[in-house]
Amino acid sequence: ACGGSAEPSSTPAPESQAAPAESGDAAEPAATGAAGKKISILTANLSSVTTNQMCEMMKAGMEKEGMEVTLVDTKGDFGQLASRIEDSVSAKADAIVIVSCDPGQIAPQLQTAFDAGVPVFGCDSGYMEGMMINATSDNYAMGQLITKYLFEDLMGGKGTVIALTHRPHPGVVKRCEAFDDMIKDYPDITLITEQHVEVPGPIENSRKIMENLILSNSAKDSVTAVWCGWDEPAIGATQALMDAGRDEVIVTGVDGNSQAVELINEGSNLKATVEQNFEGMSQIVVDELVKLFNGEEIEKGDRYAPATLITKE
Amino acid sequence: MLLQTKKLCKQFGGMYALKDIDFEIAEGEIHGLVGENGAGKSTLIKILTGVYSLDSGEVWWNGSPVRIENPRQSRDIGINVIHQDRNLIPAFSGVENVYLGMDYEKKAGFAVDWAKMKARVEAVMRELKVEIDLSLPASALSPPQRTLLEIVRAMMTECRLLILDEPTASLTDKEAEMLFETIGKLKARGTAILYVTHRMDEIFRLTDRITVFKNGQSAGTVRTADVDKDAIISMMTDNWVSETLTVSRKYGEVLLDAEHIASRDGIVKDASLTVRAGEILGVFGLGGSGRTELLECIYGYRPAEKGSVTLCGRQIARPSPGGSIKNGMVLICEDRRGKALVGSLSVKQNTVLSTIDSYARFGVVNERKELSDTQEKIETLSIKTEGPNQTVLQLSGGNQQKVVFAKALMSRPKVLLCDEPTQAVDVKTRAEIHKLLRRLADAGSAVVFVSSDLKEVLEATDNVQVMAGGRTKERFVNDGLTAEQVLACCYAN
Amino acid sequence: MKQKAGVSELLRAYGTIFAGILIVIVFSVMRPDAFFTMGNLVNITRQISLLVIIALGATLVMSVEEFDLSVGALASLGGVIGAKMAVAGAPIFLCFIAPVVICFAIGFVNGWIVTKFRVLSFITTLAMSTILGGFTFWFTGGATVFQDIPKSFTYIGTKTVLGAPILSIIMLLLTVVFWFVMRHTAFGRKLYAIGGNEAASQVSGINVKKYKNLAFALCASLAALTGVLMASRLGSAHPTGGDGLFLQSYAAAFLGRTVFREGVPNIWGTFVGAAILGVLANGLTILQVPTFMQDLLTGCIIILAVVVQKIGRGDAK
Amino acid sequence: MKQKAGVSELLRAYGTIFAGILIVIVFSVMRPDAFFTMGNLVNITRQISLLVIIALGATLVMSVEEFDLSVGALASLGGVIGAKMAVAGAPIFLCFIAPVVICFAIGFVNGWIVTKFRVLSFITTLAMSTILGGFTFWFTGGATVFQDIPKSFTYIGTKTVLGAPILSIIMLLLTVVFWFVMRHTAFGRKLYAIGGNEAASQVSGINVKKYKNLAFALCASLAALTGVLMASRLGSAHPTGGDGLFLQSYAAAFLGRTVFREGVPNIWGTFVGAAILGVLANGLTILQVPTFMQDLLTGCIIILAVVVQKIGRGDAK
Ligand SMILES: Nc1ncnc2c1ncn2[C@@H]1O[C@H](COP(=O)(O)OP(=O)(O)OP(=O)(O)O)[C@@H](O)[C@H]1O
Ligand SMILES: Nc1ncnc2c1ncn2[C@@H]1O[C@H](COP(=O)(O)OP(=O)(O)OP(=O)(O)O)[C@@H](O)[C@H]1O
Ligand SMILES: [Mg+2]
Ligand SMILES: [Mg+2]
Repeated sequence: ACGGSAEPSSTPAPESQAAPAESGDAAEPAATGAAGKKISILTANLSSVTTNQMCEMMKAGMEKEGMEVTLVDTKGDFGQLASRIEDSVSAKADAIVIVSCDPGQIAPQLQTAFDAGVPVFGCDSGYMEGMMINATSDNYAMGQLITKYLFEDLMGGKGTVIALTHRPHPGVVKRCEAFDDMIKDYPDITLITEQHVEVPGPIENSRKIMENLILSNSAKDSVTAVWCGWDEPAIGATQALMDAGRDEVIVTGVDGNSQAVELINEGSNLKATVEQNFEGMSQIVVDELVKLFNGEEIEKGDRYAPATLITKE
Repeated sequence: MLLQTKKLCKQFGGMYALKDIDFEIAEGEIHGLVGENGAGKSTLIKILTGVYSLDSGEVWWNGSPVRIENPRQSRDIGINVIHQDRNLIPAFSGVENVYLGMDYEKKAGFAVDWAKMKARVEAVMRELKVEIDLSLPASALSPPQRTLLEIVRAMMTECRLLILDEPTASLTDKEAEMLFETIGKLKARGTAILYVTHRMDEIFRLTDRITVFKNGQSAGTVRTADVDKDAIISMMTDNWVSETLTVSRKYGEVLLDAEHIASRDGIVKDASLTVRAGEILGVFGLGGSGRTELLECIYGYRPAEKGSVTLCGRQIARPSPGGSIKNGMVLICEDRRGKALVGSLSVKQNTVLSTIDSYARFGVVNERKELSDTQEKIETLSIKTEGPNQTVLQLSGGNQQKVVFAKALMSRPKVLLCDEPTQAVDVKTRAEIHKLLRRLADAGSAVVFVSSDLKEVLEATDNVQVMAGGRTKERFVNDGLTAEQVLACCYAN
Repeated sequence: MKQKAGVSELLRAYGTIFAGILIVIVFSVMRPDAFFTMGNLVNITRQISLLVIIALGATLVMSVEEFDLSVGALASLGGVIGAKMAVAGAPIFLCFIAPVVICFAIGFVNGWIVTKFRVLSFITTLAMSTILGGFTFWFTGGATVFQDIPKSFTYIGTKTVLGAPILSIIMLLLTVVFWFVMRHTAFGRKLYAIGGNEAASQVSGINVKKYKNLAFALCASLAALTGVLMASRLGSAHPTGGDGLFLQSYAAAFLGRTVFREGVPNIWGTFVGAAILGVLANGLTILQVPTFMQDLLTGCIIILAVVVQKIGRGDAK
Repeated sequence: MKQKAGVSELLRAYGTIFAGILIVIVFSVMRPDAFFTMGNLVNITRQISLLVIIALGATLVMSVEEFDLSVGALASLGGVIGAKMAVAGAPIFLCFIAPVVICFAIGFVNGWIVTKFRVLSFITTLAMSTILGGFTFWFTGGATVFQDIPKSFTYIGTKTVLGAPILSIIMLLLTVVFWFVMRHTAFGRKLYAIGGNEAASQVSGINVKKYKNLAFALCASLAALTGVLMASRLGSAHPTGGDGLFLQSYAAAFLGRTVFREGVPNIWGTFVGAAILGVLANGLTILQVPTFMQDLLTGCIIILAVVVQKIGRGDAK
């Protein structure tokens, strides 16, 4: 049972400690409602660094408030996720938090939770009628943010771009849609190809894809930029480009994954990513839970933790 | 004594396969071991060669007790064996199969020295006068060739006791002669030989002493010179005597007429057969003459290139196993374990395998009828089994063969194609099978009877069709027909 | 070999089942309020229903000694077809029938390649799985189908009849039907015979190719059905939503092989196998065991359940 | 059965290889500048190197007619152990050796359960895979290991020697070594004998258990090596990073079985199988074929390659 508390190495240590500290005031009346409540955090995507980061932050935050937390991962299987939600309902959890998952994909099971009166929170998920809140980044807005920065600031409004995507992911697909919409407005930017990156193993897979695409676009400057739906493919693509010495190609990601941030700061091909405010999202969820258990009114709906663009320095 | 067993016991699932066996074999002795199917002969051999562990009792080797825990130990103390079930690796070449489980010849300490291995195997083959293409995988060899390969394997290393469990079951006379010659040589060198067979003349020709097993117990050991065939048979079988069958020789219409059959793989080149109701037609040929393949072509299991098959007056356009069974023709396969039985299924399920549709109404099987019909066959063929639900692979070889017959009889066939139907069965069962076939013939069926044992062919059939090189040759009326006449035709070119 | 009745013999014959019961007892003692309740029983039957249905198909193909590695992809495809049809406004029963029929044909192609060209079923169905994955991806554009799915499409997957989830009822029905088919019909007997010895079955007049093709086709149909039921349960269909069922279905079917003495693939065994997997996942979550611990425990319990039984049977050497 | 030499015979015997060559020709004609270059050849060898190494292990286990479904989990574990050790400052060679040794032991446990208790290898290794997944998750806390990985740890995975990537060299070396072992040593022949007929091997005095255990252990070692090499190549180790290799490795090994006439698992066949998969992925990406089309084409080409060869051999019926 020692594993749950293991410090995930990718979590930026100072931040994760700062977060609960900040919330110290809000949680001052911890002794009242939240203590002893059973919370189930459910996700299908714990192998993603950021999801894992959020789960750990929330868990730490909640435990600080005296709540009992179970973290369940179903490894990409939504049928299982649905089952685990039912389990949590029948185990009479006091609240359910779904992380990085589209509630539309498990609507009927969430409905059983609503019917049983178990409050459902979302974190980096979506919002649906019946849930309390969903703390998230606006994925479409993030897509716009990074795409605009890439197209205008980095590319100067012209050139060629390769897209590495994974549309089955609900967040990534929103960013892709932003990309799809925006590229129409830039007649001088052409899409060379969009390639789907396999999960698990996105870094290895995107690296191979990029190595191969470099060969079919071997002339210098034949590729201006690589737009990636999240950070892992951006890392793989960057590694491939660095190996091939194609310093002129620009790569962007989305997520603010610390390995990516490191690469940006090193001055590699990876130039920008959008840091989702995972910490902010986690905090929102913890705060709202505390409010709930203290009997305060909760305003339902999406809560956005603003994302920030990360570039070198 | 070279080898002795003392109060050896072995149980399978609560039933004794061997009980209190005291058995001994001396150096330079050829010791015959006989007994009905399921008497425990192979079980004894498997214990002596470390395949099975013994439950209680002792094995003495060279005057001191030994524990034989695995096959390797058995060979290390000087026992070589040819098991009843051939133990070859289908994908391996002859050379490798011969070296299976032995230390490979090596160069530089680790790389296998193929050339040296091949040379050694060839040397042994020359000595034994065996000819097999060593480059072929075992799966491409015919059953007799596989047996020969095992004989070569057993001769690769010097040994003090050679155990042969029904070595001649699929051999023709010529190959058997070669084996006997080798046995003679070994005996002269002082090697002891334990010889298991159901062929009485071999026992009397080769052995010095005979031990008889009955129901897992030893019924006694006798000096061969002191007894005769009938005495041994009655020891084995509680004084059962064989009856001579009367032959009517009244034939009805032609039931099976196969003309100018050629198989797609070219083994059968041009073969024709005609059998009438009431007739048992023997088909004889040397090993590799294509008898098995001819039957398989007629039956529809092996793809045919040319030829026509007429069954009960109806021309069959494209024979297939399913169609043949429907039209009243069955095939008893030579390769029992490979092609005739589903080893993992029960006696019952094997028995009804080819007629399962007739037990089904709207697809649902009538299990009461299935059970009672199987029970009836178990009784009429006196199959030694715990019951219809026993897994067929647990039966002894001969009883498995009876199950194959039971299955064939279920479809009430008009034409029976029997390929080595009495291989591995004991004298009594063999006589019973002959009787059964005769009864079927008398009731209006036609029987094609293939056997590598020419004497049996002459004994059991009405007419004999000779085959050689994939072609049918002369057809003899078996009335005072001699082996010499048939063999002359086989060798004539 | 007389059957010695008695506790020890029963234990040997049904060790895996007892292991399953033991697991249930342990969970019940630890969380009687949450685990051993009617509500949770119903819950578990619903949760294992999809796994059982797809594993039944895997069992059919396993019984002729072949493998279908495309069941996951077929389930994904089936779900997507059903959901897309529902969105397009097709009659609901067609949304459930059409994927099943389409995948029956695909399964037949699997079988045809395997039997006609004697290609290993592993490679055939793995390649088919890739093809289907590509097709499903194209068909959906990689996106989850969930917008505009009519409520009526989700009835079967979510509603109950007299307290029993419709999914659980379908699962039980299919299990009983396929148990009967495999155990008591000529069709089932032939499949087992082919699995036991293909050559002997052929010599005995069984049309081996036909029955193998049928096994593949039925397996694919069941996979597709699983996919649509999953879509109905989730109110959405994900282009790779069924993929995760592939390994689980074989885990259930293989666990099922150990349930009865014969060691052949069998329908009740598969059911028990799936149930054990389902109960473990359910109980461990209810006990709020951390995920990694759940994995460790699940793996160990499966191995133990099988090993203990083997020791009981004296199979260990 | 005389061997008829000649073009048609060659085609039959090596159809899969010719299919591979045909694929190469098609790609070369379509993109001579990008595909048929020295640079891309080197690129392909590096890309297939990990797949080949893990598939060699799968081939060993397949040659004794067993399966190891835990190779993916073993690769993930191996990578994580290696990377964590590197982060902790262990000598680099130890970071590569230790996971291999540890997984050798795990593989031995796999083999032991299978041989000692006669548990099906499917269920054993599937359960083991679950256990290892849980363990790896606990060990990493679910996070990717990448911070503070020393540069020296990534040398093997990224550097070249005389223009040849070290990974490619390792792959070729291992392929040649294992080909030699399987073809020309008593150890390899015994593995094949066991795979060909276990009962006969046992009766002939081969220590079946010992050799099966060794096959499992070697397979696990190769999987672990694949995992560390992947970590070295990516400069990071993901707790499920190797999982994706599992199905691919069996695809390569099964494709490899069809390469030579005998139809048994074999080292060069596996190499050719992995190479075909690698070339397809490489060429189709270079042609910038959309992903779903890649899947469709890959699946169809694999089936065609195998079927054409079978027809050539007259195996179709
Ligand atoms: N592995 C086994 N499991 C269960 N029973 C077995 C097994 N092997 C043999 N038996 C049983 O042991 C008895 C003796 O069999 P064994 O094979 O030794 O007979 P046999 O004398 O060699 O007969 P045959 O002449 O037919 O070869 C038979 O009743 C058989 O059913
Ligand atoms: N499974 C097989 N695959 C390829 N060739 C085979 C196979 N079985 C037999 N043969 C070949 O077919 C030819 C005839 O086989 P076989 O010796 O069985 O003929 P037969 O006349 O039936 O003799 P037997 O008396 O042994 O039954 C031989 O040349 C043999 O090598
Ligand atoms: Mg015997
Ligand atoms: Mg023959």
